[in-house]
Amino acid sequence: MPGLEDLYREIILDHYKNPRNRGHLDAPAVSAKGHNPLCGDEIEVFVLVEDGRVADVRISGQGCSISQSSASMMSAAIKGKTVEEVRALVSRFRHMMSIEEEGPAPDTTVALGDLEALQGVVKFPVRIKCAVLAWNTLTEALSNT
Amino acid sequence: MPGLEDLYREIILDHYKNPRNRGHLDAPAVSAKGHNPLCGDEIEVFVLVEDGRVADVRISGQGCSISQSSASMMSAAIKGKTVEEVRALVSRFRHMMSIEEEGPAPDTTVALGDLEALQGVVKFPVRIKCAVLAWNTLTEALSNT
Amino acid sequence: MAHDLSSVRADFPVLAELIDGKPLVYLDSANTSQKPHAVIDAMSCFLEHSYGPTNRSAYRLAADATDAYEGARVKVARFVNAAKPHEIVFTKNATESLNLVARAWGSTNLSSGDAIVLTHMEHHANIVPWQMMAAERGFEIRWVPLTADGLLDLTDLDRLLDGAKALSFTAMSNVLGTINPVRELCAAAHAHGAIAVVDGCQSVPHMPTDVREWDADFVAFSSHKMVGPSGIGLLWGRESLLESMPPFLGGGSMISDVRLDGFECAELPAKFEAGTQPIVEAVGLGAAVDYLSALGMDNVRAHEVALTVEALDKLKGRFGDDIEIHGSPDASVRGATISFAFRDVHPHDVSQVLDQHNVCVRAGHHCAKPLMRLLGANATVRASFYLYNTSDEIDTLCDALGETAEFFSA
Amino acid sequence: MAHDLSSVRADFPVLAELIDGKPLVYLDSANTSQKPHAVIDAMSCFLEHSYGPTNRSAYRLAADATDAYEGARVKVARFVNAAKPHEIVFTKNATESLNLVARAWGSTNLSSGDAIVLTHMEHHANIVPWQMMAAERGFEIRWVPLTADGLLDLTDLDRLLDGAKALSFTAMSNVLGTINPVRELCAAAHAHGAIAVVDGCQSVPHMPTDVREWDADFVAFSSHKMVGPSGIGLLWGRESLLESMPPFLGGGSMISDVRLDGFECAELPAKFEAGTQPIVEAVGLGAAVDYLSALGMDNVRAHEVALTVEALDKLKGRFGDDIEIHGSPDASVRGATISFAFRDVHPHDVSQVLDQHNVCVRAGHHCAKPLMRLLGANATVRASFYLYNTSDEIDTLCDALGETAEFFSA
Ligand SMILES: Cc1ncc(COP(=O)(O)O)c(C=O)c1O
Ligand SMILES: Cc1ncc(COP(=O)(O)O)c(C=O)c1O
Repeated sequence: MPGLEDLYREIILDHYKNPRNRGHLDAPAVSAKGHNPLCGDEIEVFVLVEDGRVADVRISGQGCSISQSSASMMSAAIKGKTVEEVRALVSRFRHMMSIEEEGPAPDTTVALGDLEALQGVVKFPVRIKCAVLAWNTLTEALSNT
Repeated sequence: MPGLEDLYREIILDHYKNPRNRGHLDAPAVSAKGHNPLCGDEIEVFVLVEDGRVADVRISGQGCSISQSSASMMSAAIKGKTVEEVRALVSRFRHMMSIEEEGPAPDTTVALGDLEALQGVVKFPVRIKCAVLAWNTLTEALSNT
Repeated sequence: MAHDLSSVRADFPVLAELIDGKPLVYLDSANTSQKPHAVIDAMSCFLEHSYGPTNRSAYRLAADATDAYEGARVKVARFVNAAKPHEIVFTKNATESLNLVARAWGSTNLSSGDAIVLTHMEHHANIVPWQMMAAERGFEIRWVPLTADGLLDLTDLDRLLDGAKALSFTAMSNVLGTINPVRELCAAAHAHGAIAVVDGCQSVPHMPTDVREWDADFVAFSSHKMVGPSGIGLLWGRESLLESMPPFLGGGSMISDVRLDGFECAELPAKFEAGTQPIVEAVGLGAAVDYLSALGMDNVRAHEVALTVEALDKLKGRFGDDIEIHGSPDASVRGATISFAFRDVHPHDVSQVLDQHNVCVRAGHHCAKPLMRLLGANATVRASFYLYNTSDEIDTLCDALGETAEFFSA
Repeated sequence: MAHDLSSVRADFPVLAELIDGKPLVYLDSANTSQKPHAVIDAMSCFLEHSYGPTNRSAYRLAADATDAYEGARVKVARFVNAAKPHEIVFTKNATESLNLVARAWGSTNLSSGDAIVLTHMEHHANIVPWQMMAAERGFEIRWVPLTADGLLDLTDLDRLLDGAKALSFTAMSNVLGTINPVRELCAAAHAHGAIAVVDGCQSVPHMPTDVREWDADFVAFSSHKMVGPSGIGLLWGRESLLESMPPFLGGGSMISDVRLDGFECAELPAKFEAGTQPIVEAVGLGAAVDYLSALGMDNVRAHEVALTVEALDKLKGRFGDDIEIHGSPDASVRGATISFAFRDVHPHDVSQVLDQHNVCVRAGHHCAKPLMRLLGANATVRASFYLYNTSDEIDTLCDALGETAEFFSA
């Protein structure tokens, strides 16, 4: 079995303890709620899209280190990106998490940056759902724009 | 395994082929319907009680050799008996069929006569339900008096 | 015969049982089938080494149990060619599957003034749930009649379907063996704006199934009739319908939230799987599906067609007018389930004599009383063959019937 | 400890499993229990030698299978001291049992203007079925609150029961471990003319049960939590109530007659057992009941009380304020199910580190969201002990928690 260090990389624990972009946004920001039925984690993602770009993003809710740090890193990664870039990143991230995706293989030139740290999660299949919770919720929020 | 002859005694086959007291009775006779969910057998027992005695009895319905012959023999056995005697016979018969009965042991002086032929059924537990169908139905009919 | 029968038989331990020194001749598979080693071993191995909760806890034992359970769903989905695994709902038996459809779909789609269509050859499981709903909601039940040969009489189908909301019918009769034209019936239902509910209990174990080719809306079937364990049933449903329906049983796992003032449903398939599931049974069912797939359902069907032709021939050839076989004489429109009346010997007595020869047949109404009334019988004898039955067993059946005739004419 | 633990442990094959060379420490029995050889072997032996249909066919194989199935009913009836075997209904799980009561009893007894009473510590299985019925029929659901110690706060019980038709409550909380005063609650319900429905899922496996001493009306419980197989649940019901109720699922075996225009129900217990039953599972459950009876439920309870005292002591002693244990500290009013918060480490992360040590605990809402809201938590860690757990395993749990603390403070 892989060790705990494979899962809990330092940067993950840092984002867990110091989550970025906590809070919420009012309209015209869009939002969506997500939850993990296995462990009861709940998350809400708020996105303000202006001129096709993510002008602001906020995360609220509770969850384990993996779901919280994934959400925090996600929020840092998408701020300022165009919606199209965000979608490419979501696809790349889900691919890294080995969630089956229909359609073409993701663009591997999309930089994951800090998010690479979450790669270890794949060795702990139960936690994959934690890692992708924020991302699925983001996708749902964006579908509301 | 016991042989077929243990089950199908000659007298049983005789009653099956030449059932006694077939038919039905109108009020003031009482009646009840019984059925065996396992094989779909259906029976209806009509009893005319006059001055505390079974003045007449009729059987209708369809069933296998065991249920039909048991009904036929029963009809022959109870005609003319007092209701009290009939109840004693029912109890004695059920006891022979090793159906658990609450209350005191049956009066073994009650004569079974031809009905003894049905004793072999006990070795074929599935058929016990066939043998007692008419008797349970009779009991129900009598409870309607 | 299309498959290696002696190796198939060796897979089923109970077929090697001797009773009073004679082999068991199991001809009651339409009732419930026997199980191969592969299924029995998968279950005990799982219980000994890997048992754990599914979809609730996160440790490895639980995660692996969940994978085994969900893996069985994927196998079943492939077996019937479902578009998505979550269109497969695990129930306790096909009866629950049909109750689920009647209640959950029915409660939002059927009310007074509506009608549904059933057939005269349905099993009680595809009658009573609808009658219970009809008593509550006051819709009409119409019945497709039968031809003298025991086929559906479709002459008036259009009239029957006119204004109906659902057509629910068996793909194969458990009494007559009749194989119904499922695709045509689904198309007819849809042409009238009705949904098509298929009772696949008798067909799925015996021939290839393609729910998409059928273009059905729901298909119910049971594990225990397809060499799988008891305690688990199946419902395949069209995703959009399953999603639009209210839940059936309420409790753990089928919710995404519960508050004092109400609850929200979980996603498919959890929405319809309340409480702790038949975990070990799903594992056994997965092994059963693997077993059937390895044999090939085309081969299973071919084997059974051959047995049917032979059995019909031998029974008629030997007993002539002494035997009345219900249903069609044409093996291409029937399965290997043969119901008959034998002289004037009551079915229960026939089965008694047959049991003396270890020949296991069912005598009774086969949970199809409306059909029995149509046949004018309280009961029939039913011999039903499956992938493990042989020509020799047909002979044993015939010999035992011969003795029955002798015994009761003596 | 009141029983020979090493021989008990040897009965459970999975407890001998090594993962990464270390033994499994199974502390999730409140979720689902492991199974002894006796149960596993009873099932595979039955499947290999004796499998057949129940209550349908008449040949010996079928008659013997029926005896095995009905024999299990008699065993369960004795185990909970039911007056008659036919007061035991086999279902698929306790969730179905509770849905059966809510729907079949509720549909003739609950309508707009009525009220029922539940408690804040119920499992979703004892909430959602009532909410579904309430949404349909418009009756009120009232809630018994909890004390700070996680006991039922009965101060206002009389007011809550005033005019209520049913009080439905758990005999033991699956989160807090709290053992409720079942007999007193049944008496209170009856004093107000309400029926008493007991969710026995967590109590029946862990202590002696006497439904008549309780004077309950219904008791639901599950085989898989009491060393029996998955795929079968139980409902005990008072005969007169079961008889007065309409059926729940419709189909084969639950009828005495079916006509085109309606059906008649069969007698108890068949009336509530539609379709092919969990046959093999009943056989396994019978073996489970034999196993528990041989151990003695008093001994099981004594063993668990000892483990609870020790676990509470050790956890508190070692972790002090770093651990917040929910529920009562008094082992005489609680079972061996211990839910807790550990520092500010999320339960899912705690369970992850524990899993690294093969310690299996559940992290989550335990299907009791209303209670979780009351506790102010999204999730807790829950370690639940059973008849096969040991002192050593308490130590392993503590050590693994120690490492969790270290890891997350680093
Ligand atoms: C208190 C309680 N009630 C009901 C249930 C539901 O039991 P099952 O999942 O076996 O249906 C459970 C267990 O999950 C429980 O702990
Ligand atoms: C045609 C048909 N439908 C439904 C059923 C019910 O299946 P189960 O008893 O597995 O619920 C059966 C078998 O009993 C059947 O033959």
